[in-house]
Amino acid sequence: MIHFLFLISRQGKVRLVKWYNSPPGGNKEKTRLIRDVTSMVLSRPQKMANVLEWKDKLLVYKRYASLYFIAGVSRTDNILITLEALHLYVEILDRYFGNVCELDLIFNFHKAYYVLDELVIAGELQEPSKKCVLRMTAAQDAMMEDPNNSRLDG
Amino acid sequence: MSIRLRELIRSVRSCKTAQEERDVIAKELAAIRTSFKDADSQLRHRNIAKLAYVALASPNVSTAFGQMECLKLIASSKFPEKRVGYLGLLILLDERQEVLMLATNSLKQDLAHPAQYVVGQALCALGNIGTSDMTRDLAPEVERLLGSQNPYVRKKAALCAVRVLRRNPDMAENFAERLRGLLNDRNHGVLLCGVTAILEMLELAPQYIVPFRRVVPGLVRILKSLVMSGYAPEHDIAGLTDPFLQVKILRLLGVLGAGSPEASEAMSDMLAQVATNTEASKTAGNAILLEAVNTVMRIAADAGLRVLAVNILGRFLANRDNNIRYVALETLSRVVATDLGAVQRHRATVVECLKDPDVSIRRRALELAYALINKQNVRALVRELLAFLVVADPEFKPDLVTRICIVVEKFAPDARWHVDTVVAVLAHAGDYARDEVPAALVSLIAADASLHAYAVRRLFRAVATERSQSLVRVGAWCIGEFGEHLVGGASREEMLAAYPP
Amino acid sequence: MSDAKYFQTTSKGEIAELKDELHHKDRLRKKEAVKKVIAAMTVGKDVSVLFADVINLMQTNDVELKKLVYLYLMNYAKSQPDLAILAVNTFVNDARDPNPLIRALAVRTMGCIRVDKITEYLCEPLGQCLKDSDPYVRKTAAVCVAKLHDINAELVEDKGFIDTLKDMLADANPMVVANTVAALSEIAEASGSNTVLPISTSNLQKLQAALNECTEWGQVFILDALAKYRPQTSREAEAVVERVLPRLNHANSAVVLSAVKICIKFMDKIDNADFTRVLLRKLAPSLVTLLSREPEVQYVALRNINLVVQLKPAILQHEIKVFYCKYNDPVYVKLEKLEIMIRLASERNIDQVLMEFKEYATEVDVDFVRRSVRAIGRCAVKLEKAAERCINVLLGLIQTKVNYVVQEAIVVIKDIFRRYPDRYESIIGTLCESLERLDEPEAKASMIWIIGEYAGRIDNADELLDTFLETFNDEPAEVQLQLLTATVKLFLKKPGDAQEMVQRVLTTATQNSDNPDLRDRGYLYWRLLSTDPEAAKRVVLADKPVITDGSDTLPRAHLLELIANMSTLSSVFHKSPEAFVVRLRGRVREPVE
Amino acid sequence: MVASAVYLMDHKGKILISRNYRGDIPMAASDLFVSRLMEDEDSALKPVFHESGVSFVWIQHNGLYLMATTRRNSNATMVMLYLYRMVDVFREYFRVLNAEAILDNFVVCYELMDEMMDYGYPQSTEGKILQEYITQEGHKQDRGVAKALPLAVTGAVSWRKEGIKYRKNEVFLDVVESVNLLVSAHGTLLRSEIVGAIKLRCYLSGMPELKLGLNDRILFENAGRSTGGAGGAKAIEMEDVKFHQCVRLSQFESNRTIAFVPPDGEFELMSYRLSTQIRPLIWVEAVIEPHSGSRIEYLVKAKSQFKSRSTANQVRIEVPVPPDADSPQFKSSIGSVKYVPERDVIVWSIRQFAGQKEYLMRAHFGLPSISDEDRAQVKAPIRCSFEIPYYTTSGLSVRFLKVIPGRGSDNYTALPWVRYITQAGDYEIRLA
Repeated sequence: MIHFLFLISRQGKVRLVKWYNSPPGGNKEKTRLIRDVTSMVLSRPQKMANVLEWKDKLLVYKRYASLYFIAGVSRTDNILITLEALHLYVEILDRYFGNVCELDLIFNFHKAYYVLDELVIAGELQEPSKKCVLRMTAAQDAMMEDPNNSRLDG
Repeated sequence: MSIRLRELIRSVRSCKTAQEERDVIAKELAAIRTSFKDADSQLRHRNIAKLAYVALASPNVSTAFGQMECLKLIASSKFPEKRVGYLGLLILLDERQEVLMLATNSLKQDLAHPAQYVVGQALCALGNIGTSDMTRDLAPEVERLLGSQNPYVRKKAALCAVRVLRRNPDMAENFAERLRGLLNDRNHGVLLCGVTAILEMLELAPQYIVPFRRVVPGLVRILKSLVMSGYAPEHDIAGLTDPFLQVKILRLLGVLGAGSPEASEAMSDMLAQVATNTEASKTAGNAILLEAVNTVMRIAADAGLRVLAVNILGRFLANRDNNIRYVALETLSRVVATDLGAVQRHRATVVECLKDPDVSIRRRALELAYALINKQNVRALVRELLAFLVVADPEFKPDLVTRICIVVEKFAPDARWHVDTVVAVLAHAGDYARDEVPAALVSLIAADASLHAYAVRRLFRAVATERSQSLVRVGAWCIGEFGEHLVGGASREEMLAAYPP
Repeated sequence: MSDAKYFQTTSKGEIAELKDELHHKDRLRKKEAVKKVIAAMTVGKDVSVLFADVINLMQTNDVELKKLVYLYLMNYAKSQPDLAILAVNTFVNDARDPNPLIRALAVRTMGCIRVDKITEYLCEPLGQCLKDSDPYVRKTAAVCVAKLHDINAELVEDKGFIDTLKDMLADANPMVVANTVAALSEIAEASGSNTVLPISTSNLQKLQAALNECTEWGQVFILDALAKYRPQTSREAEAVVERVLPRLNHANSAVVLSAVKICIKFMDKIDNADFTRVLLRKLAPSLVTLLSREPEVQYVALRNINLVVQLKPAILQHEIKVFYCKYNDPVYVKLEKLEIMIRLASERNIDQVLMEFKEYATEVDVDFVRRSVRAIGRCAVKLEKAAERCINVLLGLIQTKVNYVVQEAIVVIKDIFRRYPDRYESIIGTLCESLERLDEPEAKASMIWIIGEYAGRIDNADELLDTFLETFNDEPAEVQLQLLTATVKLFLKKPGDAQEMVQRVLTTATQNSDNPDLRDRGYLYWRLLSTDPEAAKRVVLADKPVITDGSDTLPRAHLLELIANMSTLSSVFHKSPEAFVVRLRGRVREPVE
Repeated sequence: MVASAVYLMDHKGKILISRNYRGDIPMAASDLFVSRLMEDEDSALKPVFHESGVSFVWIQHNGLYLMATTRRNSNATMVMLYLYRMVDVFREYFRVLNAEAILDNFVVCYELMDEMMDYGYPQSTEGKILQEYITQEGHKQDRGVAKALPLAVTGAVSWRKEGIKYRKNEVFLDVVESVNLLVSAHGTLLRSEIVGAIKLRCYLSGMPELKLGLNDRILFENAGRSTGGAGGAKAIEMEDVKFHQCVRLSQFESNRTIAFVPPDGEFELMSYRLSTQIRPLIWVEAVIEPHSGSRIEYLVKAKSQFKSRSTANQVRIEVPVPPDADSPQFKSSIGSVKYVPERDVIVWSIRQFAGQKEYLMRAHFGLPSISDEDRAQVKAPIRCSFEIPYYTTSGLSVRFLKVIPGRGSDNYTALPWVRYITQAGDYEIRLA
């Protein structure tokens, strides 16, 4: 399973954080984990394997232009399929925003979360179809705008 | 007064220094706190969105005061407010907060809501941050939703069941039947989530493995249809149909096939087909191959299939892609227990990998190297490892030291070599040795009278040149205990005279 | 237009482009190109391939350009030793330039080119510059001798440069004298010779004269050299100190600390009690004023004051308030202030001091809080009459139930019991209430020690120990050792209650543990108990020597060494220079990827 | 002995410019520093530390790090003060020292680093003199030939150049006293101290000789004058005095005369310290009533204890409040009150606070029902700042400032202008 997912810029700025298992030490530990993971991944030379062993987990990460997508997964996970899942998320974001760039994620971080919540629950992939995720997200986005649809009574 | 989320993000980004950024955020938070107190519900969801941003941008700032407001939003009847409420809930809270308990009722209502997206939000929240109490309370709703007409709800319910089970493994019986039913689903999402949930359940409640073996033929059929299907635009990845589902099914087959020759037999042909026909040029294909290898290694496969699997790993090991080599090493070290001979063939490659610039590969290679050691090759391989110990990164050393000592303890051809090796380890990396290492060495020496003379002389020499703390400790202990061997036949008086107080 | 434009990334053929630019006909274009090269170098790009092209521009009258080329040269000469030879001629010429700035620049730069091959060629121009008519050139040349000595010590001695430097101590210009002192000190240290910078009565005069006139940094060089001098008589020591004393009023803290060093170091030689008393009175305010400086300077000052207070406790005995922590002090300053407060605590001021410590024990920084709690205990150990008050404060802190405060308090209370046996056992009951929250080995071990020591008077000592024994195998070694000993003590004091327990613990310690210390101690007890229980009592329950607060006072010889190194890193780390100065060149661990 | 290399880095530890003076430590040693900096939370990293054979000395300025490395037993104080001096000089050059200033002027920065330190030994560090021969116009005008080296660089008066000319010769003196104060939560004065400074702005021609006379008790005694009492001026006793490089220290030591050739323009001539018991000039008390989970109330009383004819200006009283307070409400009998969430304080500003007055302020805040448990409660003190013009707490006064025009200029008379001011320094009142 995915225990956490971070989107980190090359400068070490945090763009998205998702915990599927929150660490016991609360916010302090979260901050420390993010910092440790960031420094490990960012300091890694390019062209190495996209996986790092870290405590009792594996960090599976991939860099897309200025952004690192980092997943902390169980030791028994298939890292190749995890990479594929990260890539799926990236492709969906790219379609969703139309040629996604880091700024999209900064100003629309909430939308990146909405998309993610249609893709992963409980640290497991819920939907392999890009189209389906996009359709579901778009439908809900429409409800945000449309005043007639927004009331949910009945 | 209140600014929009976008404006907040912009003004934070325009800050030149970290201090300036903190100031902007502190000011905004103060305004948000006051706005919450004014109970201005118009602005509430905008404020929560801003808080979510702050929690992300500067996690050291307390946003706890917004937690109650999230609960209020979730209870709203307006979709935009509800959606932001859930966003805030998932970002500002986690399962440690007691406040979360208060959301149970809202969630219950939402799980029973006629609108699929509302149910979806609630399932997502429960599946991502549900506590064990909450998930237990709401388990009946989840169970009910597994039978929903709507695949969108079914798949989310299945993953929500994963959370329920992780937090309450004893509830497997409530879900087993429903989950099995999902395997007849035609929707890929539901299938994927169903297989995932079953996998999780079987891990947490292995007593269900036997009864679940009857789904094997069904799983094989699904897998076959995925492998054989032509181009399926909705689920195509690099020319393969839904590799995610394939991988999950393969894994489930592995769990079900393990320990059952019949079940294994039932899946063998399909596994052979996957192993031979899957296109290996892209990550997705290799992911499937890797999983197939794992499955073959777990189940009671025939020799031919195993050779096929080990050959795939051999190819992986020769691959230029570091990820592939990594998984090859990783898998080989799991396989080594059963197929030592097959793995030994790759020994040279493994030792070569110890020098790889990539620390991940090195670590894996090391792991495998330990596993490869036996009575026959222990001297040669330990020599390699000792050489590696000298140059290894400091973070590597503690583990390396422990592992070498374990291997030596297991396979040492004779006691003197054992002592020599551990002394060498301590001399090179004594500061990295855990306390057990010197302690074990002391025990070893103490227990074997024939070693006393040899060991104390060996240590006496070592202590004279090496400064490692743990080595000195062992040396001091031995010299104290068996020092007579150092001075030959000297009497106690002579010895005391030689070392005046 | 500003220089920032150079940091913009250019197209791919950057190096090729630069190469063309460097060969451009237009002088200004060339200069701009060199700037671009330097800019690239600044951001860490490797532009060493342009070596020949840049060196080509060395021969110029444009000082700014020359400086840039020299800068480049210093950076890359090592990687291109063969090409670096090309620069020699220009150096030799520049060292004869009519403009003293150019002469100095040449002599300054050539010492920084650490290529053995060309060192030899530099001796002649250096020799000239040492005797230059312009003091600016001479002071630069003086430092260059030290540089050369580092590259090739023999060469420097063969050429007689050291003697030239010795002569330069008499130079009319104070800056030249100061740099000469610096160079000679350095060479003396490197060669371990004390004949390189012999301070005699005659040059003592010269140095003291230069001291009054040279820059503040020069004053530091000279003071640090003087500090190495060993006066022969009390009168002489007094004379030096008298000349140095005015430096205490210098605004530069480095000058002040170096002056303080001389005063304190020479004080032992002075047998004039009046003089010493006045001297001490003058030193105190100077030390205190250092605490008005920036926090980083305060830190260095506090580390030094710590040493001074150990050597001369009287000096700041009335100044304890100066060391009270301010809210905004950085943690590293607070921790040092705490140390000094403990040293200055006395029966006269202990009430105020305790109030302060109590205040600190409620602050945010965990490390500082722990050290504050520990400070209270250390005061109790140090001041017998105040021990009870200290204990009361500690008990108050235990009531706060803040986990780490409680643990820390237990640890120091154990020390208080060691210091004042059989005096405060009435508080054991209170301590036992916190038993369950102890999870740090040191606190656990301390509590167990207390239980064992007072087992005879604690009714349920067996129960208390038994709860710990359940997890014996999971405990760290220090807790195991204490448990073993405490159980044996209990058995010796109340044989009936603990018969089974002691058997159990001895078996575990001797048979189930790999730890030789634990095993040996176990066997020792076992044999004692089985052969001669009375002897066991005499051994195990013997009176222990009373501890003192000496735990953190440095041995005198070490202290004197650190005092002699005041203001240096050694005095900040409280370590002998040998303990951290690595002689080997270039052996620093490269950071792990 | 001294620094091996000096680095200037931005707030993330990226090197802006560096200079390797000795080449005995790989420049990559800075990575060790940066990783330590990132590791140690809450800025607990000591300003002098040792790691893997390298000692680091560092300071922070305006979000930048200035750091020096060495592998010897160097003079730590000197290295540190040199870093501070670098800040001073760079600020004289670029007005502000920040990343842009360095990148925009990297050629000058290199030149300065080269001139200010040789082989790790600090050399000429007088900004005004450096500006004479290392100029910023380099890239605008083609300099071609070198500027002449100012005599001051190696002269005995290394802080003043020759040939300065003013039409009107003037000296302005500011006597600024800062009062440091620490009051316990029970209202007892724990410690008080006056740190004073005499700052000069000199616009004088030539190489003038100045002599400053103060009402210093020891000076009076040396001169055989009675101190205090009728007729004689009141004298004060300074506990410690520190002088600018220009003051002849041995002369001061022998007869308490403050004689000097001043630098041109603005500089701090001397600082002094007195740790006498001071009656707090402005006394602040606060009564705080917290109702956890709902609200918190403050009653703050401020009282001026100086003479009624003096007035304190720009009085700011800062009272700490919980970080998650909301809905501020204030009421005060004078001045204005503001909630400053950036620093978690309320600031009560009173533009003019006359002597012997007393004012009240009330504040009310809401508190959220949920607050973060992981976060420790911070116990900040009340702080206070103000200025009282025409007044020194210590009673120090300037008796005379003699200006003797030296060689290189016509004879002139210059009248000194003196201003006195007292201000709050570290003024802390702890809260229970």
